[in-house]
Amino acid sequence: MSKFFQKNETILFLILLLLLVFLSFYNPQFYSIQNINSILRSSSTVMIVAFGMTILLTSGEVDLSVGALLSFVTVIVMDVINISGSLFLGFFSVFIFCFLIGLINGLVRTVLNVNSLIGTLAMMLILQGSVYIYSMAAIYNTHLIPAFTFIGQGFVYNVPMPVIIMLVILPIFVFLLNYTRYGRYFTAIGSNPFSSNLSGINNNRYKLIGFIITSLLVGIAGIILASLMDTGQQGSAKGFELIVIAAVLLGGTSFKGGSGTILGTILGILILKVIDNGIILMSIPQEFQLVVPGVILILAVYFDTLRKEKNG
Amino acid sequence: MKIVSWFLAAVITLSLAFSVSANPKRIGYIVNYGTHEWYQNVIFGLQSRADELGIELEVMDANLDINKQTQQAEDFMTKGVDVLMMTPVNEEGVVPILRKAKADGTPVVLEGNPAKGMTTLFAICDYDAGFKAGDAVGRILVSRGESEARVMDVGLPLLSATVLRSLGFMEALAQHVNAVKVHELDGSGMIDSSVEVASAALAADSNINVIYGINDGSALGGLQAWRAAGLPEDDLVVAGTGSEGLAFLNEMTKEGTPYLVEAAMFPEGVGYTGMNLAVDLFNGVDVPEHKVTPTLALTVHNFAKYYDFDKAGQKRAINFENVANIPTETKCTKYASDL
Amino acid sequence: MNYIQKYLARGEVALGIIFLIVFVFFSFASEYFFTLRNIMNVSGQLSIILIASIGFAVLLIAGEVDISIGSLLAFVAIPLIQVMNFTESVTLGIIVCLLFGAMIGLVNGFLTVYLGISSLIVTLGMLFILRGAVYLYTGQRPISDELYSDFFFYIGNGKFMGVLPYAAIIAIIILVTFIYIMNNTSYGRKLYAIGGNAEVARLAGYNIKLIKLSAFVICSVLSSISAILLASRIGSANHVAGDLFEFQVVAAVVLGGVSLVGGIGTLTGAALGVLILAVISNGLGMLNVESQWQMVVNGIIIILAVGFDEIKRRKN
Amino acid sequence: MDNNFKSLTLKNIKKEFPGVLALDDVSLEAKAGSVHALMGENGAGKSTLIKILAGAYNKDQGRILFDDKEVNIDNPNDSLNLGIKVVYQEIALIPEFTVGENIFLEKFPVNSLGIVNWKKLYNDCNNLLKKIGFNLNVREKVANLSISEQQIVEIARAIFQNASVVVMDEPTSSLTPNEIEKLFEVIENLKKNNIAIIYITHKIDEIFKIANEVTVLRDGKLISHRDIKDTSEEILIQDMVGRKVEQKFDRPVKSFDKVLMNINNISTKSKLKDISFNLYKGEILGFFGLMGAGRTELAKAIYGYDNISNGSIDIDGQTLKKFNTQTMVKNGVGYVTEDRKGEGIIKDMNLRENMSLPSLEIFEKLFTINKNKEKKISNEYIDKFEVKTPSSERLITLLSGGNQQKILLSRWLIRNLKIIILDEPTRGVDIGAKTEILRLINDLAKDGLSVILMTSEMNDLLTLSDRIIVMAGGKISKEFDRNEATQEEIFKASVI
Repeated sequence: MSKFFQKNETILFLILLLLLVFLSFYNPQFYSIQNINSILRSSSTVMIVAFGMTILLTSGEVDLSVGALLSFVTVIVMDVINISGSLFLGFFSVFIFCFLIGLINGLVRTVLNVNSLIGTLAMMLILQGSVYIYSMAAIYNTHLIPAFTFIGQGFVYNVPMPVIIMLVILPIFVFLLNYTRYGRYFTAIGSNPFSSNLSGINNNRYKLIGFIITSLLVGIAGIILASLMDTGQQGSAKGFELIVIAAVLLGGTSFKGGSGTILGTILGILILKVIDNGIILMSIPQEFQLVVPGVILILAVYFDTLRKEKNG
Repeated sequence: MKIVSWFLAAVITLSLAFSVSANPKRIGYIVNYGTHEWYQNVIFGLQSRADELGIELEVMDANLDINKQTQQAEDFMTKGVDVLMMTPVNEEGVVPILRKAKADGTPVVLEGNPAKGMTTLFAICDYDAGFKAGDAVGRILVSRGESEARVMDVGLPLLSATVLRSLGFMEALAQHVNAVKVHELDGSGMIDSSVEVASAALAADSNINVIYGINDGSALGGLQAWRAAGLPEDDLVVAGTGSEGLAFLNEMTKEGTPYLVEAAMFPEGVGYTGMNLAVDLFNGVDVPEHKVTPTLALTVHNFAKYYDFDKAGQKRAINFENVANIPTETKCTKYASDL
Repeated sequence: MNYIQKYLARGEVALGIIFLIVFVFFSFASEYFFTLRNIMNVSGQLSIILIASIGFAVLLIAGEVDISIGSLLAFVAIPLIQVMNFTESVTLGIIVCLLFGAMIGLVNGFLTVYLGISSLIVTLGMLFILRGAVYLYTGQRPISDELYSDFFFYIGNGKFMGVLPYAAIIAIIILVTFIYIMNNTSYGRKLYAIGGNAEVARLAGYNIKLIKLSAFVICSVLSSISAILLASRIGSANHVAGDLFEFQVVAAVVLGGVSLVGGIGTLTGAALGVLILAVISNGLGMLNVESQWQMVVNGIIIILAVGFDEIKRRKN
Repeated sequence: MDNNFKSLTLKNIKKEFPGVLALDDVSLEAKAGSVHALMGENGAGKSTLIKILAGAYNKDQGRILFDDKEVNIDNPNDSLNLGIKVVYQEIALIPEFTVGENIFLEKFPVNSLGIVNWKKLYNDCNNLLKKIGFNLNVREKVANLSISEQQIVEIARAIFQNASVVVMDEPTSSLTPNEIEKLFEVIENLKKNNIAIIYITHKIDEIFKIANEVTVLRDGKLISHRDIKDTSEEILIQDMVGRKVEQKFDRPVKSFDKVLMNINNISTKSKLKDISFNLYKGEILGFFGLMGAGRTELAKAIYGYDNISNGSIDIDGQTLKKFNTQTMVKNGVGYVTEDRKGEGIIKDMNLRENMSLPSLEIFEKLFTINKNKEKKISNEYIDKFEVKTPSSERLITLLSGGNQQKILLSRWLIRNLKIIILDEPTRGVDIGAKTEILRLINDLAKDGLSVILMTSEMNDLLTLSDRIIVMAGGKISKEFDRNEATQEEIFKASVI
């Protein structure tokens, strides 16, 4: 039992539970299907990218360019589908683009040996600038393909499509991190890169894969966002990278690599999103959406540090 | 005949040459957020008029960075532009620039909102634009036989300009039906955050029949949240603001869309008017403190008079003449100071 | 020959050469660039980021990081302007502003040093908290400087003898002071030692916690000075001030060869990093290059410069 | 610091780490003007003792007397204030600082404003170095110095000011014979200046040259304290190992015929020069070398962790010129590091995960790790090596060093291995686990595994190795067969 309470996930779960109980007392609307769907839908894009970010942070790296890439993806997918009229081509070009960006991020880290905090920060600048070089104007949906609209806006049995997409991806990553050797490798690389190399693991290869996976996930999230906005919008998803990273850290993944779970990440995101939602439902000034996560982040990491110290 | 045409050409050339000599040669414009569609169209209007007058227009983009805007103003003064035009990132932040420009002897024209120490300003009337949209929506509701407007206002409560729009909209609406503001939201003026906050609000209460957005992104974000919540669109009326770019034209021309009204602000017209104002200021002509630019409620029936919309090519062309002929207030009904 | 090679291998010299190339390029490319007025303007413009970068570099050298400085820029301007507006005293406003800055530095430092939370996390949290607090307090409306004093206006906008901006003078004084402190005082050397190898420093009897705490305070106080200059230049406490400022500072300082792992790098290098990015930004502006191209150019320069530096370091 | 300083006494010191009693009731007296040698195998408790003296660790029990007055040493400052100066075995310098700065690291010469007087600093440094007879550029960055020069900087730092007690931990491990002579002169000088010296070394001959008395520790216990006149090399060795060098294992002399690996003229940029040797199937090949001889570097070069600049390796008839750790693991080579904490364990993982890391493909079916099989096998090894743990799911950081080491060994044994490279496999391991590990190595070789055994424990080296290669200065200096190797000969070869 005491072991159960020592787990980071348990504490996060209790925080989430407290929030849910508190909010439902405050506003009975909180438990409406609509509201739950709204929370889950807005969580799903963050979660999809956070799965990749969990892997990256676990292996001791970070990607700050995800927000800039996300808004770039909305532009590309809308534009290519508008021009070609083909969903396949639209998605294909998004994934090619994301693959390339992930590859570059990874190569800058592994070949040029640039700290990923700096390398992806630079990539963020490059993407933020070049999206306007690609197109100054927002790209509107002129193809009007219903299937595309369905991705972000549709429902299957009352469950929003983005949530379903997230739920399809989720088990892949739970599986990847917990049941395959690759999950172990990411942990080993982040926890002790020397040891993992001495165990015959090619650290750089898996770091590269981590960057590429994260970028590809941004591709999926970007397609959802484009469908949801019905627009390819430059400058959208402002601050997205910080929310993703904060949520993953809140979920117990260490910034120094080594420990991270998908469950923790999911709980981290849900906590942040429920707070966001609660702030709107309770008509509290929306500025608190900045303050509260900041305090929670510091507290959560502090408790985590304490617990780790206790465990030696 | 030949002589006549030669004579005409000479007159035109001469008059052009004369007018050029009286005009400023170089004008610098610092836009607050140049990647936004509205400002791209403002710049288009400025450029169109500058080309007609043979003025060289240079544009810098502060990209919402108030510090950068200050630097760019200094850079323009260093370059020695004849007139400095700017849309402040915020009005309080440009007071020192105005002071510096005065010391430097550079005339300044502002766009948007008044700032302490300014000479002249060109801008739409936010309250009146919102009012015109509210009036149009009110008429639609009455024609549908409805007596109540339940409004989701996807706003930007922290900018006085956008608050004025919402206020005008609600007050006009109240003249036709019983107007209730069910949700007052902060969508940051961005479509993605508008979708997010509107989704949460609709989850709390979706008994709504009017969505108002303080710009096109907010209105579309509200509408997208409505659609993503799977709600029926038959009784809904959506009104946006700004005629920023192609967004409202695309949506408005869709079959069966609830997006019926746009409080058009004609950014190209704003730019066109602004350039004239800058020339007047340079030439020492007496300029008004606030030059009001035209606004109008656009619907699917009347937009073609002002915009030639090429949906396939995703282009729009403004009819400057028709826009200029819209009857325009000499003074706004309400200003930020009235809030 | 050996001496020359050694000299050239120093990071600052390479940066200086890059700076010269950039400078000469723009001098030829734009007629407005190489004018006294423009150069003086740029020197005033870059002082805001330079002063904060000095503090940031000092903290990085001590082995810690503070990414909350952008939010701090907006936050500490509020007491500055409010106190000025209420008491009609610029001096009092500045003192209170610096005290607020020092307080934030103490909090960041305390959480990091005494509670053992990683400084990246602490200051990431602080970034949210301070920005949120600014939004809450100001209601996202800038607070105008209503005192409208000439003195305050001149701090950020005035020029000595009409030529050299006071802001640049302040920045140069701070830069020279801190270069001196870092190189020639035992305090400065201790910062390097702690960042270079904390265990060795501990065994040499240093009070690591206190020294690190002081570095946090230095970083916050210098950022507060930047905040004062900025507030003077924009005549207000502005809720949007300093947005993404931390990224600009990180980019400049790292470009200047200050290592993220601590103990390595010089303030001269950091200043050159600031200088290069500022000159590129100004030069491209003088050439009417769109700002989105500037971002792309900056990103590429950072990757190349840091990558080049790393490769060089690995070779040694 | 105090000319009347007479002695520093440690009384009944006890220090426990999780799972290991590092010091058990140890007493020691360092007298002014005298050299007290401290001896013992690796892991005997010498390092712990000096870390307590330096204030890096806090003792659990016992008293420290300075001139018969009890003192507290809670942190490094307390220790420095008493004038206790330590020359650490691992280089403890700031690489980006100059020689002068490092020597003055504790206390820069400053004025009242805290401004450093560089002229005085470098002048004093020069004088000091000149006085003690070493020639170094005081303005050179320490990062640019050789290891032996860095050691000199360490020594100079310890003695330059206010010392009452100087502790030297293996100060000669990377010095040249010439430099060692100078160091001994320095020590003589310190003695004259009424300074007490605690001198830790493995080199027995040094002790008879400079020490006045000698204390031997073994497994954290005080074994003997003798006047130098009352002892001999034989006695000291006996004290240290607890018995005369004897055969602990059943490992008869035999000859091997099947060459498994050829190392051909390997060099690296940093250290190794032209190293060649063969490894036979089923053989234990021992490597001996003092610190800085290049043993660990050789292990890492063979294993593909560090790049080689020259040469090649043949394994099973396959010639490798460019290779990395992946190549080696695929070819059936395993490596257990000397730096268990830094390069061995994965602290965020449990025993099972640590054990299976390089061999996950064994447990894989359809991309899925069969955790039950993984548990089963790791439990087998936990039982087999008597790892003290409640379960295979325990975090590895919660285990003692010896048990961690057993897990790291198992990491390689669960897969098909041909060659294992062991770098100080018994360092920091308690005595019980140590014997088990050694027995295990012997058994593995009997089963046909080839072992490269790098150890500084002479006893283990002599009893286990079929051949012994001695390294010095990045080169192979001598090779012995099992029956011809003696301690003395090996020592001699290692100090060339």
